[in-house]
Amino acid sequence: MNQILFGVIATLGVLAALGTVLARNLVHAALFLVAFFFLVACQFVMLEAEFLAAVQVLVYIGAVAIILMFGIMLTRNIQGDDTTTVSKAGFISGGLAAAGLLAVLVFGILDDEGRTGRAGWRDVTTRPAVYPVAARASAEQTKAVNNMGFVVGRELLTRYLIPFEVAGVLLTAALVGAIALAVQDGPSTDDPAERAKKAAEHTAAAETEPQLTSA
Amino acid sequence: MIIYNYVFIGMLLLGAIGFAMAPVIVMGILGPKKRSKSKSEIYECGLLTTGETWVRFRIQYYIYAIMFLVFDIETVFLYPWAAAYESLGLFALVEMVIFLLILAVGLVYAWAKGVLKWV
Amino acid sequence: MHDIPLTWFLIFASACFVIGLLGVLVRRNAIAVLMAIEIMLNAANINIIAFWRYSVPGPEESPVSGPMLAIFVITIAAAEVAVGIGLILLCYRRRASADVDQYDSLSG
Amino acid sequence: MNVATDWALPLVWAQQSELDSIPWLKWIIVLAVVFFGIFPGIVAYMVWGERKVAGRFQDRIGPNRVGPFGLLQPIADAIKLITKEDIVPRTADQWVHLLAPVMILVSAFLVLPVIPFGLGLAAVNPPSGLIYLIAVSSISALGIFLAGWSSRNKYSLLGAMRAVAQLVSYEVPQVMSVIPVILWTGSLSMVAIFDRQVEYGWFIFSPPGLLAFILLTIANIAEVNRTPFDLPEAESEIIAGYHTEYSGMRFGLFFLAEYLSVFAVSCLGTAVFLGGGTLPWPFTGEPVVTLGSGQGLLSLILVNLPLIGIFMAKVGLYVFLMFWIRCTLPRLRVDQLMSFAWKVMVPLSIINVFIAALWYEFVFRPGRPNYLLGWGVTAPLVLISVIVVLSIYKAQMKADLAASPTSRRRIATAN
Repeated sequence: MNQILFGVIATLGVLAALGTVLARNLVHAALFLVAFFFLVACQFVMLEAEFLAAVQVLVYIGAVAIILMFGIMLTRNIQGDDTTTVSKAGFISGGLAAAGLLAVLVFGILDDEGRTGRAGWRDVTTRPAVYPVAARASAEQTKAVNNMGFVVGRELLTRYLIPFEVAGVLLTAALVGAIALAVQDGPSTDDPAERAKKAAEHTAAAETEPQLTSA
Repeated sequence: MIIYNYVFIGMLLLGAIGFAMAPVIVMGILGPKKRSKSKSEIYECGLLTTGETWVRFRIQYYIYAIMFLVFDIETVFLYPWAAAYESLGLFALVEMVIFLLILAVGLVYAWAKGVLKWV
Repeated sequence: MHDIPLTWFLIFASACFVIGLLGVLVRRNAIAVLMAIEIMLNAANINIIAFWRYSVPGPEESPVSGPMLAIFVITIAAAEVAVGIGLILLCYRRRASADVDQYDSLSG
Repeated sequence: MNVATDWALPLVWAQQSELDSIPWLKWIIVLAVVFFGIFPGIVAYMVWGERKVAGRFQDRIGPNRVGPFGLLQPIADAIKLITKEDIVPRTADQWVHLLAPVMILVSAFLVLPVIPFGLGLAAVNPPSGLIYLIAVSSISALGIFLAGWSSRNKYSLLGAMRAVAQLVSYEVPQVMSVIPVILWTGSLSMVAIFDRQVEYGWFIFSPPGLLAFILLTIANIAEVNRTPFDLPEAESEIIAGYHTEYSGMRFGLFFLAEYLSVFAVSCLGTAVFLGGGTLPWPFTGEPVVTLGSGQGLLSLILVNLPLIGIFMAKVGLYVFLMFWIRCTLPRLRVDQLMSFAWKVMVPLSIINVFIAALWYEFVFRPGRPNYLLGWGVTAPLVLISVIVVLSIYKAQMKADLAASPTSRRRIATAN
């Protein structure tokens, strides 16, 4: 049951990832990416990190996907333009490089011996139990799996305090940076002279601007 | 196992997809099929649409999306903090005030820069 | 009832990582490249969580080290997308193209 | 403290059962009867109710031809929608065009299983229930965008972009306004939130709780695109917004999804702030605990029948409030809408989190419940912050209007 579920999710996940990379239309690629995010969230659930699965859906599908869509809309790739094509030679060489890396990774994973005192990866076939009945279960880990939100909050403000505050600084920097980049011209994009200049750059664009007031 | 709950949610997901698709399929079978060229045109209050769909979008859309992203991640930090507040006490409150003050800088910057204004 | 072997997760993650790499290598559109990078970061996250769940933390270690790392990765990935799209929009405004091959004014 | 774990729960399944022991039959029956039978039925009669209510507000009668009091109207509507011609624009993206409404409807459905309708009457109880809830409800923004994009219609795309901008702006206060509840409960589980309210009374009965409830309600109305926040489908400006190109049952899916999300956000508001199915203070704790403490099926039915009834009555009132607002207020302008979200709702909900922490210190911190001090400190704080934020906002709006005399013209052409 577990293994079948994993197989289904993993197959769909790989297909969605391939779809993201190969889809010509950028919005379709983004849609495949959303599917991939969702399947990664499913994998998190399979790994019993359901808090993280919810965070994954919230941040990636709820926010990152929206930003990507807006980015696509703002760069005028409504129906996918010519920059989305892939040259054949580039595809073959890139594919070869990727396949080589995959071979190395799979070989490495299956051949891992494990550090001293630990089992190799290929020998780890069951996860440590977190049920109270299991002798091996550590109380902390049980709690971490069963109420991850709580434990994450506790750790965030004790052990991971500095990373937490730095993450705040990073987010602020990203926000300020993104705004500074995007509105570089300031609000002046709205004055008519600037608009005319822009319109000259995108002649086709100017023609298609809809007359909203007449609708 | 935590997956146990999510099997139900997965079933609900599949069921909801089926629930949504079924009437559309039924409509395809039951409904009249009188195709015509003008019927499958894009609707624009009777006028034929000109040019492509692309419209010059305002950069504000992107700004709002960015702000949303930042505050969404802030929630990801705030929710666990709130859940664990009971066992953390005032120190955690002070830390969260600092965190939110840092983030408020971004909001204030956006406000001061005038990008929150929709014009 | 058999549990899933650890290597399955690792191989799935590496497959996704490699697909992301392929995307970074072959796509020319900047936004498509950004999406491929997101795939790679997500693959890394799966690995992190798999290792976390399949090992027992020591008495001095944090019980949620894996999820914490994953949350920070998600944070950084999101910040990266925000700034990345901002940069792409800026370049697009300058060159009217989102093709990464054209952003070559720094190459000698 | 956690009442629910001690009781025999009919619908919250044990956390740590193995996957091999899934009661497939029971789950399928619950899904078919409750999720795809009762909930859509409720939604259908909500539409009827809204038409009746709106009729009264507008001095009409409302539907009264089909059946007694027009009670069969929803069925007639469904038959009408389902026998229409299936029209998809020639240039549209066929698959995405179908996927978009399905996505929105799925997002509305997925919110419901974590709602505790009664004692142990939540379909599932994941430990991160609340964050799960906001996560799945945020999927609908993507569906709306796809609906607009796949139609290849300028007005659809415009409506979709507007809708998404609005949804993401109001999602921030929506998400942040429930943080006080998490803070007071100490858990992300919806069932735990309900139990806490059984124990301590409704969360709305505190200054930060009241403010959070108001913020949540405003954000909820905006999240489900209802007047006065229905700009995405402003028919006078952009035809019908993102669902311009949808007809027949495809449009019916949007319709169903909208009302299902109205129902879902009403359930959220009720479960999180209005104490679920409990009566106000003197009847909250002891009677429920006494009635529910029996182990038998009978006592569970006895305690749950009134709980569900009261829950549904509250949801009905909440929904009626939304209808009322819809019938009374005109549509906002897009600039008012956005700046209201970012300049009023977001700052207020952030401040409210800290006021809620103070309330926790005074009232919930084990050992010293001091309601008098709690009200004395937090009520003025809430009042002051609301007044300050609103006056800053008003001053800002005035300054903006004075600074640009052309702003009204620009708004008309802004996209």
